[in-house]
Amino acid sequence: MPELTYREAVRDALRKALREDERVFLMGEDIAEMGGSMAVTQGLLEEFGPQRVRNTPISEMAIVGSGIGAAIQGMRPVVEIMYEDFLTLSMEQLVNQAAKHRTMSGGQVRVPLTVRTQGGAGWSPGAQHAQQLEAWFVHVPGLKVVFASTPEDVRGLLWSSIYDDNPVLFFEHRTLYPIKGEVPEELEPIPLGKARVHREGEDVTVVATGRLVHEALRAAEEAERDGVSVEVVDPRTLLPLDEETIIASVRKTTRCVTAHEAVTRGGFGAELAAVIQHGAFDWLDAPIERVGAKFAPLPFAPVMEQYVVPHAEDVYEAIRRTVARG
Amino acid sequence: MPELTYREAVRDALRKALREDERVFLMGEDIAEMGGSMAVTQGLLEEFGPQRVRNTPISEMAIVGSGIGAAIQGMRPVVEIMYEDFLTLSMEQLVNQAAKHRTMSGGQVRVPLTVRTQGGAGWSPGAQHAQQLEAWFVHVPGLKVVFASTPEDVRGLLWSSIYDDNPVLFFEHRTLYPIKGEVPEELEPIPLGKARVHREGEDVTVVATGRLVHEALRAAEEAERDGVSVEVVDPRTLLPLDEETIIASVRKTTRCVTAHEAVTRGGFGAELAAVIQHGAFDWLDAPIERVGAKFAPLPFAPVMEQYVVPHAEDVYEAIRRTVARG
Amino acid sequence: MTTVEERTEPGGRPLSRDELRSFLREMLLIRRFEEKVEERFRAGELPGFLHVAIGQEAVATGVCAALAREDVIASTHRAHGHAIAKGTPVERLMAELYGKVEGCSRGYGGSMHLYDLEVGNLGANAVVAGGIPGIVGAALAFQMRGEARVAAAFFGDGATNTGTFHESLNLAQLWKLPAVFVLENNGWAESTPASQHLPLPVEKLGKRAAAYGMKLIEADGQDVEAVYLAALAAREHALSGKGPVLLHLRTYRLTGHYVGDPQVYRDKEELARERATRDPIELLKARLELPDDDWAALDAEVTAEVEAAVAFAKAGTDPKPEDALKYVYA
Amino acid sequence: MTTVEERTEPGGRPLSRDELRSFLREMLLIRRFEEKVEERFRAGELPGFLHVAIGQEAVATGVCAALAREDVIASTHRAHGHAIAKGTPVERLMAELYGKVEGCSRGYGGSMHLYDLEVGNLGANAVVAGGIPGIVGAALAFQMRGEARVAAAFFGDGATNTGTFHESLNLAQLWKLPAVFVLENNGWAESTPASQHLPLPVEKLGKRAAAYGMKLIEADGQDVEAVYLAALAAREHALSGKGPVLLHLRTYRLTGHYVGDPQVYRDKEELARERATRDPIELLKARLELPDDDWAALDAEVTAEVEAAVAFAKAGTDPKPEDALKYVYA
Ligand SMILES: Cc1ncc(C[n+]2csc(CCOP(=O)(O)OP(=O)(O)O)c2C)c(N)n1
Ligand SMILES: Cc1ncc(C[n+]2csc(CCOP(=O)(O)OP(=O)(O)O)c2C)c(N)n1
Ligand SMILES: [Mg+2]
Ligand SMILES: [Mg+2]
Repeated sequence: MPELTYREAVRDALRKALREDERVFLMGEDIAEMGGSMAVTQGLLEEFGPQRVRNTPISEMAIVGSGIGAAIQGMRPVVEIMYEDFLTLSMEQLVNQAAKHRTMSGGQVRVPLTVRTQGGAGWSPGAQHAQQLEAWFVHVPGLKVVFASTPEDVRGLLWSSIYDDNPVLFFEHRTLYPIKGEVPEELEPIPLGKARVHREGEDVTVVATGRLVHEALRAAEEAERDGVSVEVVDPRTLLPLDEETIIASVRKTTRCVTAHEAVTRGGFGAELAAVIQHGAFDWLDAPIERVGAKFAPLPFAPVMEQYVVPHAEDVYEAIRRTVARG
Repeated sequence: MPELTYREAVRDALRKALREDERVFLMGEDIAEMGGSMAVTQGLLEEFGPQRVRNTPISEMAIVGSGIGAAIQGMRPVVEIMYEDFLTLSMEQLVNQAAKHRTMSGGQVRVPLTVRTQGGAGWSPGAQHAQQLEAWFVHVPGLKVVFASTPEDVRGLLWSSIYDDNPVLFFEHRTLYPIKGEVPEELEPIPLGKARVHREGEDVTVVATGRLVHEALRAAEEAERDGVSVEVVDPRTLLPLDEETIIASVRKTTRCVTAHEAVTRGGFGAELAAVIQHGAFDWLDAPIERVGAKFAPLPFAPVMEQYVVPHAEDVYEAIRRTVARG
Repeated sequence: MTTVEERTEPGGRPLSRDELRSFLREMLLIRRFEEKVEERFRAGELPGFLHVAIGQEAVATGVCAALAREDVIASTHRAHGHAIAKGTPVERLMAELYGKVEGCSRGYGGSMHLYDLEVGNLGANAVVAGGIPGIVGAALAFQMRGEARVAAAFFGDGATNTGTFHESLNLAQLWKLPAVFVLENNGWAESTPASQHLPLPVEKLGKRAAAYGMKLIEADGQDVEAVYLAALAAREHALSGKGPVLLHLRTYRLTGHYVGDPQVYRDKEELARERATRDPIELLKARLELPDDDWAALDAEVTAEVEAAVAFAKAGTDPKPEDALKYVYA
Repeated sequence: MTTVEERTEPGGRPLSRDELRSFLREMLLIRRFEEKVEERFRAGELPGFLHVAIGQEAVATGVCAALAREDVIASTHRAHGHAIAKGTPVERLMAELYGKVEGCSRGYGGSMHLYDLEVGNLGANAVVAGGIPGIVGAALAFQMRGEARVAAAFFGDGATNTGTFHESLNLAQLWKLPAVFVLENNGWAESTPASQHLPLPVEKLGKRAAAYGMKLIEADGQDVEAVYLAALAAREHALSGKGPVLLHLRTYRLTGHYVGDPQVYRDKEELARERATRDPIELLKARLELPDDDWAALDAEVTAEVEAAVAFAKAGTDPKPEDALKYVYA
């Protein structure tokens, strides 16, 4: 199997869709000549030209909104919001328009729009360039929400998102772009709504997303050395959520830790905890532990950033806490 | 004790603050001559004039943003966003600016801004005029979030919000404006971060917010008739959250239902469930049941609206489900 | 499509008497429809909340007449006229207001979310300016696919204060999209007069086009012929590849902001004066010098159509409660 | 404050040689500061990411010189020059970039969040246009309290495409607030040239003022004297009660968008030409006909100041990790 970086995997899905399907086009700030601020779309302008790889003004409302309009007319736009912090500017179009057109029209309208964005800490960007806001969108009926953590997943899930007939918020993590991983020779679509069990285990389930999948895998190895066997599950699609796989895992292990980089309070881990305590109540041997960022806007200085954002050791300690319970 | 409607109680707090404090002023769409779309600010233009009761253009970003700027300069603005659905347009200013200035400046800046807004279903407004979005803001460090359910609470909490040195999102519920309740003769500030136990009970705790507090109280009476004793707790402030009161209640009753009008998935009930299962794990005799709106944009036709949004009977059934468990 | 040049050829009025009469008929249909809506709402029959556009009928009729069926529109909270003029039968609209399955949005939308994709109505919108960006995207799709269609957004003077408006017009002009931005300037945003929400004099609002270098076309929004010709010119311009148009139409809202609005904020004399002098239906009727019996016949015809719509709506089917979850996802 | 009229009285250049020399000194200080920042970033000493404004120094210096200390500014992601010109000592800025407690934001902000309330810097902002509405609110507070102060927002050509910009200017003009909107037009938004993001020719961007009926003042942003006089006039206008001003300054970014930007998108010849002909420091130096030794002395002076700032910063205190939670709430 060939190896791609996460960045290349995203690009690969985009390129294939652009090649095969005239309805697909890209819009976003600086995605053309520069290839996007994360260099994801590099080379695509050259191959597909400025009609299909479109630089936009700094207009997050209009970028998403015009994507919606084009999608309704049968195109399959993939728009990029440079940092997910700037989704705050697109919320009206995402939440009131994209998510609701279909219901409000009594099923007449489809909005096959994909909104790619990225974020995440780990490089001292300060408070306005590193938020993880995926939880908001899980609260919005009509949207789908994807957060992929590996090259294989990001490629297969992006493809499925582009071909989903609903608006999909597609989250990438900044620090994952350089990571490498094996991918199938030919792109294999990965269905939305299916979790991935990264590692099987017997004692504790860690349900993790994005960067924290990798931290959880590290923590799992550490715990293994203590004789604790950890299962790591990545939902990959946060909405719709593969409750079945997650609950089955926790029923097996009887203990659970949730882990994401976003602030713990009100984060996706809360939804996971609510679902899991409900679905595995009689199986649980310890309260579900949540790992996430501490409750503060991300400070600039590296020591403080490091402190706020969760790492493998935070997951490890949470595992220890669950195991320590009876 | 005098009786006020919820609407009058809000107005009373505003009027008193406007009278006593030059720093206080109001901004929002149609709040002057018309007194706001919910008639909350009626009469205030006449008493305080157009400098302090300001109609604005339809500019939700600039309304919140200029409120932030004025607050930083030492004013205590109370801005109104007509429907909370339109908060989607202010997210950038609320989340990236208001919530973060203080941390980003290393403590130099204070943002004593109050953003009043309202929402809620029950009158067939359709999908874009009835969302309950409070959960989003609970995920944002630097903000405070209040959601009051009674005339007394709304008055005392609004006062405290105006005098809090942080940005406060203040949620009112549309269908509560006409309800009446006793209030102290003189306005008594109610501290942010303190839950209210509306009704004591032994068997189940219902943690409810907004309109659902009243539905929960109705459900509690119904359950009482079945011999089930229900405690109803309203956090009132969602951020910071009075975990102590809530957990103590659930430790006592050993069963818990959360209830809000917002969509269940990703709602504030998820955070409550996560906190409660953690803090009362050894006490819980049944999984926490969540009551909230079904997962759909609100349809217009009354029968469908009714179906989507939760009512007393939904709370009652959730209570029955918890009790049915061993 | 007929071009403006063809329409305004020497030797006569641009529009024939018959054409004008058909405009009058549609405007009157809209008027009677909305009066009926007011009545039924007051009678407690209509759920939700409603905005009528009484006084603004010439805008809906004139603009939509200039559009082709395959052109698309996005409408506002004040949507009935746009929907009728774009071609949705009044019984399907009325059924929607009654929340029936036979409604144009199958009872999911209501007055503020009237959709009819078949006739190119991409939806009314309860968020001010919320539909404008979608129109930019529709126009983009048409341009990319080389289709000779335009996308038109209706919005009010109040909407021009939104960031959404700004970003949309800016992008449309940058990419020279086939879009028409129909500024339905009635001088009010709810209870707020233009003087309190616009930094420009209300009649100068067309200046906003300058910020984008966008073509501006202006007309008296109470003169349906003027509106029609201006819209035709706007459509031509938009299709020519020269870019979108801001079509600025001055009109007036002869009723409250919403049905039931006590209008404490509005000067009664202003209202009386406008009603007496700028009612687009009265103006056209006078201009056509319509004989009384002709007018009466017209009125009876459209009134009957509206009554039939009410009967249709009342006889309609209520959705099943659980249908609420039917269209969340495609 | 000196008025423009006083400044431009007959019989001489508006600014004395000494004044211009002090401008030159500040501009050179900014330049050397940013060059040092680039160097230290490349050396791996500075965390985060950084934008320098090399080539745009005349804007920062000219505008801030025209402001009073009690006036306030909001800055952008390209913030060092604004901060220095508004009066924050370079060592506190450098300490901030090193993430030290001695930094102007105590290490919480970094390059994109430089605050200094004491000198009226309400903060740099990493969200394009994010700081503009706050400036409207500051101006509102000043107006309501009858204080003779102005609030000024810096932003780029790219920022004028945001809804935030539109709503802010609109509101400020509506209420005739004492605000100055400083459009620092360098013709680029990251890698996107004005031709790809503006529907207007880049030099016509001032036309955006027309959408609000706002006073427009324009000047060559590479001529610090012109900037200063224009800013002075803008401040006077804003204070006069006649409303805010859009101050349009044409400038140029002589480096990449961010430090480390390979600039694949920019024509090397354009850059070389601009560097040769429009460097504001070279222009002023030439105009002053500064003797070589005077220049060398000036340069040595500011270079030493910058070196001292680096030393100060490196010797600074790292925050404690748990201090991260210290300022979440007041
Ligand atoms: C973003 C947003 N803000 C506020 C409202 C509430 N609102 C509904 S209509 C309206 C006034 C709209 O004025 P205008 O655009 O001139 O349209 P008109 O009502 O005059 O037809 C307002 C403020 C809304 N629906 N959406
Ligand atoms: C709302 C938002 N969108 C996108 C970005 C990413 N970004 C940072 S700077 C920039 C270009 C800004 O251009 P301009 O306003 O002209 O300022 P300049 O960089 O030229 O000084 C962009 C797109 C951002 N920071 N904020
Ligand atoms: Mg209007
Ligand atoms: Mg620029």
